[in-house]
Amino acid sequence: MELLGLYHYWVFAVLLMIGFYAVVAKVNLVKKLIGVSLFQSAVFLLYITMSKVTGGTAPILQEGMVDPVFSNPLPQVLILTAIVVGISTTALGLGIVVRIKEEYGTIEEHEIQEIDRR
Amino acid sequence: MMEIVLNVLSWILLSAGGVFVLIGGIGALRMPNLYTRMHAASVTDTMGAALVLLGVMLQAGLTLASIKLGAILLFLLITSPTASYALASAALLAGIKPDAGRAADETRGP
Amino acid sequence: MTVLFGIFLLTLLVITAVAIVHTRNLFVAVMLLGIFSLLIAINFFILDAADVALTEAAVGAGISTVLFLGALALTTERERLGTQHRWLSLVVVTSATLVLLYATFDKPLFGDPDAPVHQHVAPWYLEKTPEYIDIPNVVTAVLASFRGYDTLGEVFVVFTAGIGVMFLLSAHSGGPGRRKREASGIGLREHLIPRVVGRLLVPFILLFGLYVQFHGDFGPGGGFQAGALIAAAFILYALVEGEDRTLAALPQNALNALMVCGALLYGGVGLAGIVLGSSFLDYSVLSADPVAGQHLGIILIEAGVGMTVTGVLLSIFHAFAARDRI
Amino acid sequence: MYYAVTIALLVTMALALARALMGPTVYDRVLAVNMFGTKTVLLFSVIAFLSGRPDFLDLALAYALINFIGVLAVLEFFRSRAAKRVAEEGENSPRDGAAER
Repeated sequence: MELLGLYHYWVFAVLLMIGFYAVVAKVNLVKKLIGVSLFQSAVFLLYITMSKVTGGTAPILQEGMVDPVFSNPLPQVLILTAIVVGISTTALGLGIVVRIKEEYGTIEEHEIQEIDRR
Repeated sequence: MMEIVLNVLSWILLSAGGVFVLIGGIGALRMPNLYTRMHAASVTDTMGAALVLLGVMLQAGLTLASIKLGAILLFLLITSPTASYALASAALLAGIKPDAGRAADETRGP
Repeated sequence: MTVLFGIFLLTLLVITAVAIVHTRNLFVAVMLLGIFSLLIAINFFILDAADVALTEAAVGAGISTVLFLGALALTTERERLGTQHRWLSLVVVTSATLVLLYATFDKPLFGDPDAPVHQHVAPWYLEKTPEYIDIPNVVTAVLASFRGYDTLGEVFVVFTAGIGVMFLLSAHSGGPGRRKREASGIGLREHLIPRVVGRLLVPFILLFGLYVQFHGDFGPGGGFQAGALIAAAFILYALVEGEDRTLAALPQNALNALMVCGALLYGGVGLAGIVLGSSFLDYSVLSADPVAGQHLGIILIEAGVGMTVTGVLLSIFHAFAARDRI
Repeated sequence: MYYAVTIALLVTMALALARALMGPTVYDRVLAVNMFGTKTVLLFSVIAFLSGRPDFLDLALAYALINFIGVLAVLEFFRSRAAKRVAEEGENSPRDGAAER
């Protein structure tokens, strides 16, 4: 277990950077938004990973539990709200992309810049 | 005594469910075209799901958890064939022919 | 053993993420994003975050795929140009990954109970929740009462995002594509089986949403999850019966009212605390008994959260769907 | 015993993911997503018992109820796209254009 004790954090780092790669390297705006949502999910994963305690259980009290160990509720609260906020802001981004498509006729970054330069 | 019988029965159901799920999964990977793969996947969605959930239900006994498991099973049995129908319908709409053999893969959809 | 399951699932997660970024077909990317959401929900569940997993389930399965598909229907399905500055980006990203990986070696090991994050306020929350608030779900207690400010802020962010989408998409379209009204917007009315099953399931989803809303004090659940579930029920109705019938059942005015009233209810409960002689968002004074006051306050603000989230998510969905028909 | 079922489910999920990555048509991927969703429902049910918290079956119930919305959305997406295409072709055909002018 010692060897894999940091695996969750490595996955977080890799996921974060996969999302970041999509944001910086992809030209298509919808793809960039997908990258942002991967990035978001990676951060969610980091927080929830930190909240876990070995041998713990979800921080919901239950009758008949003998001396329970609970995982940390605080990161869970932060992420719970962040997921809904995340989908709302992603929708806002998609709304902007749809408007760009209607005004410019394309959602590829290069072509938009080209049209702007004219 | 009763408990042992129930336990053994639930283990049998659980392992049979696991086997069906696995078979369906392999089928979904290995079958030659879309419609046959859909057929294999449906096995996991109905037979596998029913066996696994019944097995877990026997472990739970007569509690609220059993009722919830029953509801899950009921909804799965209603929704997954609907999903299969919707998918097959969308594929037909796109012009993928339900053709036996490997040929169907060549006529790709959009 | 469960940790090993988690590690396996995380590996699948990374593979899925790579495939999402790699594919040039945006439709495929959205489908894979669905798998990604399922995987991350299971991971949350294994990591003891049942509430978070339920939120991810409600949002990922019910809302996000539908929204992305709506956006794809309005834009395009294929990336035409692919990648820019591929090697430069790869170098930057790889070096940043290495820095991050190096940084992880300073983190406490996975599940370490002595990690700094568990030493600060969390034990206090766990210890005092039965005494001050007396509800089993500590997550709900922290969300609604101890950190009520935070949640108020989040609700207003959701509210603002909803207003933003409505502003953006209700503007008149100057672009091409006048489509016939009857061509889209009728949903799957011609498909008998989805229609029957969809109509059958909508009341159950609504009921389950209300259960999640009001059972949130005792089990996983609360306003955010319930809002997403109820919105998913109406989205299902819109898919099988068409937009116009859904809007007839729950008109846009009602959704606007729902959004505003939810946010106002939350703020109002906070102000009631001040009026009754305590601080903002202190529910103890709402009733003669402080614990009963906390219960009342939590139920009210969770209702407010649920109303706002339902209103916002449905308004967003309708805004995208209506754009399709302009 | 739960472990054996969990492992079977995980392996099936990996197989479904492989199908989703391989394609070849988009419908295969949708099929894989749907199959993955059902496996998730089962996995949630089994893990809820494995970890001794059967009150968390709510999660599985949520997925059982709303997972197929995604597939219906896909059907609707293709249906409305096909309808749009028909409408656009109708507009572009010369006879219709003349009638509009």
